[in-house]
Amino acid sequence: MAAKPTFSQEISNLLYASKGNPLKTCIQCGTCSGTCPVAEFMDQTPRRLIGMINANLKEDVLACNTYWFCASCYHCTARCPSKIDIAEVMYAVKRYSIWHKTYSEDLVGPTFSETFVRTIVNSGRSFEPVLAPTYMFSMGIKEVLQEAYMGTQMMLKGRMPVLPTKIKRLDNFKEMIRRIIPVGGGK
Amino acid sequence: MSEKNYPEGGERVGVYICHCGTNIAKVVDVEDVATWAGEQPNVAVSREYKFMCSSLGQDLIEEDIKEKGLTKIVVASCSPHMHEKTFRTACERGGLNPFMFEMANIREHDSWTTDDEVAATLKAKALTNAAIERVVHHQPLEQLPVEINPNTLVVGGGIAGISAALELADGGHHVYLVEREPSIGGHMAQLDKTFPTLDCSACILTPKMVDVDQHPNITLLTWSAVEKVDGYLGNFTINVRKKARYVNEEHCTGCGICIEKCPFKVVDDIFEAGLGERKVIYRPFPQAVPKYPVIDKENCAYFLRGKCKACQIFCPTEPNSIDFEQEDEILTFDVGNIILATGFDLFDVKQIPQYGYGRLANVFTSLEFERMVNAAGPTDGKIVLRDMESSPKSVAIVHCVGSRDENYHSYCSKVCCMYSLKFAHLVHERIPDADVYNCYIDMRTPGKGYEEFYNRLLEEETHFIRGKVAEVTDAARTPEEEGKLIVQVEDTLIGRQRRVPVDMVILSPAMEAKPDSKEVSQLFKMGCDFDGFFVERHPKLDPVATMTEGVYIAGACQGPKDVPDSVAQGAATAARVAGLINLGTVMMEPVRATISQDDCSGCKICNNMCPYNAIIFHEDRKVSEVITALCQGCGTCVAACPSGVISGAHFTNDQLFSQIEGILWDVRPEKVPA
Amino acid sequence: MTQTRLLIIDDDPDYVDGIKSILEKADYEVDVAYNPKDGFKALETGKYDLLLLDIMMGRGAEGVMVARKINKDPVLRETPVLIITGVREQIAFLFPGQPVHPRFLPTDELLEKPVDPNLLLEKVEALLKEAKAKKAE
Amino acid sequence: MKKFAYFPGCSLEKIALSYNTSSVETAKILGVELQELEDWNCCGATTYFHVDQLLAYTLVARNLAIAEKEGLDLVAPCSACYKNAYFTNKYIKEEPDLAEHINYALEEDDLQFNGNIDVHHIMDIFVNEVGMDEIKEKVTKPLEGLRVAPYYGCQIVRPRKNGEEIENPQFFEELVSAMGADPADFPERLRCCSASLIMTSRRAALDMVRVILQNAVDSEADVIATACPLCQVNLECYQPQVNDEFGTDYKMPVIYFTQLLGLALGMSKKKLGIGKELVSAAPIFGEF
Repeated sequence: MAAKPTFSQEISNLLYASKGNPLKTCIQCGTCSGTCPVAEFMDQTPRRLIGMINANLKEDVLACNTYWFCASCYHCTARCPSKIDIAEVMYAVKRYSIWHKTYSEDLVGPTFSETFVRTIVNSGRSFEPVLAPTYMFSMGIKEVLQEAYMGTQMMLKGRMPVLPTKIKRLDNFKEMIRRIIPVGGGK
Repeated sequence: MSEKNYPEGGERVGVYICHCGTNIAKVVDVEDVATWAGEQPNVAVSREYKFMCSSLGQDLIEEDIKEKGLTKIVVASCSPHMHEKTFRTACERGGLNPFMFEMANIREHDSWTTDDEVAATLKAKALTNAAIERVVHHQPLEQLPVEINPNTLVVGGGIAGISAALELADGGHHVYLVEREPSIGGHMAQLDKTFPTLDCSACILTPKMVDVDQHPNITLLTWSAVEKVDGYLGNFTINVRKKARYVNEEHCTGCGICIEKCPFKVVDDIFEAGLGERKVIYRPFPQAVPKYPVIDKENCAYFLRGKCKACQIFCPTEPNSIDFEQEDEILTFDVGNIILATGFDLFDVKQIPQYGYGRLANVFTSLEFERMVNAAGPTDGKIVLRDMESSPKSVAIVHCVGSRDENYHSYCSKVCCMYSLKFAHLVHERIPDADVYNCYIDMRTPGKGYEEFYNRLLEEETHFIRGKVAEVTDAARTPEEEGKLIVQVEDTLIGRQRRVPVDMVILSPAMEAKPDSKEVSQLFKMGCDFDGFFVERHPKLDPVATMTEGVYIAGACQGPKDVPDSVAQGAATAARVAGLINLGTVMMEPVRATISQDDCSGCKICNNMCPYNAIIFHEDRKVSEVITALCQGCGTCVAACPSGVISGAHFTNDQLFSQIEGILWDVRPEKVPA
Repeated sequence: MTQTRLLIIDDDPDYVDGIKSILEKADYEVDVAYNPKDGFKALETGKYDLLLLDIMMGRGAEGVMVARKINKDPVLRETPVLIITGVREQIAFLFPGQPVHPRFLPTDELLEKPVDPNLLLEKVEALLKEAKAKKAE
Repeated sequence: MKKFAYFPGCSLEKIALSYNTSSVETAKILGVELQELEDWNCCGATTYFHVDQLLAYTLVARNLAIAEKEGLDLVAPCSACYKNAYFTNKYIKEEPDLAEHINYALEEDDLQFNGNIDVHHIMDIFVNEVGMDEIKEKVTKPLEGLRVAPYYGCQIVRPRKNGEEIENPQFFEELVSAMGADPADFPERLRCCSASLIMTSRRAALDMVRVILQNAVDSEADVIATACPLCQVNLECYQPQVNDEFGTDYKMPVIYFTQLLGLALGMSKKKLGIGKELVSAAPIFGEF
């Protein structure tokens, strides 16, 4: 019978094709954090996040913004000398945080993700204007005005959609999704 | 233990199951195996014991043979590699021929490979049973004495090969030292200072090179390569290609006028690491041994266009030493032992483009820097940027380039930390106001005086940044970064990404195996590992021997190592070889093929297949015969003989088929245990 | 009589601790696998009378994948499966207010987290009884 | 004429409309037909993978299945779509359980995916299917004197797909050269543009945009060429915000590589959607 998993193993369980716990092969060399284009904006560098995961500092890991700042550029993954798929680890922590609802309210990332996902589920395609409110609330008035100005400019150039597009077989599409996530009314 | 009476005159096998402490016993139920073995046909005694290899364990065998009249012995324990000799000797002391013994490996082949106790015990029974069934068919054999040729071949004239050659030669033994390059000296000859004592590399190396040159017991063959190796321990025949130098060594005085007068220069990619030039007729460096220059045929105007001959025209010797007609020579000689000291290459840093080598002018490799700081190098020891003029005000040294990295080499290259520290010191020494950064993952300084050297660098105020460098770029983001190389790295001790603007970056690449190490290992019929390094016989207890008898390895061809370690290994191989030479003869396994002279059809198929040329054909009788002294018992002829009339001693059909039957006992219905 | 053996496949160790102690108090023998891969491997040994299965694991709703795989295996499908899931809670925003729909799950019974201990024991007992009756047929 | 199933992706419907038209039109001239995938759906971008990867794979698999039904390899012009499609295809081929699970869902739309197709980025089609020689041959108006900063971004090269060179790729430069233009030495060409952060972590994202714009200016580029709609929008449309935030004055045109290629092939600006830029490219394209 399996021993109760550590937090590090919990995260490793969320990874694709993880054999054993790839996080444990981290040698804390800092290549990921040296490479990361967003590192200076993160509470903790990616290397430290992995160190914290391996030290099972669950609360500290979930409290930091590092993984929501990951831009999925995969540069750390490409360079990691231990071949850890660090970007994938960031996805895993994001999922963990969404599933356990542990992210802090002032983060835009999770809400944005949820809205985005809902848009797709409802229409089959993404639609920019629906997304705007999810991040607008976090902005100052200046940013909102800038964003609105940009939207107008785009619209004038014919680059902003007015109506959401939907895929044709939307019903089948929704049923398809329910076979993967069995939530909802069903036929 | 189990014991039973057994008919007079039949085989009486003794079986001994070893616990090997817990190595075997923690997974294999040794009592069960011993009891079970005791019930097998022909088995007279079956015991289990904690350590069969101990004196007491061996005594068990010896006493049982004497008291219980055992005729054959089986020990189920570790690899025959470890202890076959031990137990054969015990048999001999008990009064049996040592070949009346068979060993079953229930450790490496069983208990170490699984945690499944049931499966492991079953397999232990199968392996033991195979040995029991085989040993019944064993015949007494006598070992064959083989004479050791007292001459030795050393391949590679770096510091490891030089050390080996000198040790043997000083001991009165003849050595052929073969070196691919025009001079011996290897990588050590390229260095200026050696860590941690900072003594001048040339000052300690050249006396050794001179010794080699002048030693009456050393035949030095530079600009040469081994092409063919035949034979076996004690009796190797070597073919060496001595490439044409186009300089007659008998006449040349090494005056160097030809070099001076040669009008053509090329970039020296080898000795000067591409940083300096050399003439087309050249000596790699002033202290080169031998002193004779060599003509670089590919770049020589005479060879290319049939014109020039300046070297010949100005050569003052009589007769003239320049010989454009010279051809490669093939030399053949016999040796008893071979020492390989073929050295290493440096990892090609261009494989990591984010470090900018080749794109960013002022990114240097460690070897380029070594040449630069060398007083005899292209800049006369001045540390300068690629423009060969301006001196850097700040230098970053990048550790672990291509090492400790699963994408390139997973091993630690061992010497880079120390030489990177040495570089930092040399920069401090020559440009006192320069800032020097060492970017490292872990500082590894295990060696006598090495940690003290690190401490010294700390006192010299080198900036140490613990972090593997992510990239080196020239894309400036701030005015301070303009015109600089920016080293982007996480300072992991602070937990912050840093961008360090510097004038010069030195990459410390991993030591790696020579690109042709695989071919070389095949030439000498020994093994090389996944990384291309030669494999030692035992990583701890036999680090300089190989699995091939009579072939030894020394220096960085076995794995990354520094000068003292290479010297020690060179000396160690010499000691091993000298021991054999002093012995004069060694006993060889009597595993030999014999051809039944009555049944041979004379088809000659075996003659051509024998890799040791050990089979001759008697034209008069039209039959083939194995020359026992040459046969190595490889079994090729046994398998190839279409009439099935060649048999290999100790590997007879009876023995092998019984062993197979034995291992498959549990699938033979009549033998399934209850 | 030997104890009834249950297997829990759930990636949340703290939650597992909770239901495991409830089930053990009711005298069941409980094994746990904390990821679908180990869980399926344990199940294949065939020594479990009932499986309690979580949904959101690994890369997503891998519990559904496990349930479908069990259903495809002629032997394993005899094991009753009780889904215990927080899927609605975990990614409720997909279909707000809508229930987890068992039509898409080839399993026997479904409970949503958080689970009432008595309800849990009730369901487990019922499923075991049903399986036993089916076996007797 | 070689034919591919063309998956434009959501961005190319409006925001990156000019990438859409210029891709299809330039491909046609080079003998490649891009047949738009029937009733395609969003691939989930990066965002979907935050929530549920199995569902994300399923969304992608629907597109793959539609392409497979047509018997065509899938081509995506968006680097994020390409990465998602590439890896979903790979994982479905590697993992029978996953394939079975996803195919069960696809049944709802009468689809099935058997892993019989390959996935390409549109640049891969130009570089490897058409080839530089062919392109050079068909260039009628070489973009002489135009200094182009080839911006790769992330997901067209990372994560590594087939063991190709990802720290020093050269195919974009070669393509720019084939158009007769001059590729700028542009060290930040592989650095992330922060597209996935622009909505959620504004300051970090703008700073990342700034770094790339500054490097393009330093490399004396006239224009940045991109191969991804997200990169284009991020690098172009947020220039005013960057200028405001950092007190800079960037006016760097950011153009799809297909638009540049189209110009070199002699196509009209209108047909290539040139003119829809927020940062005008008129000054540099006046002469072409």
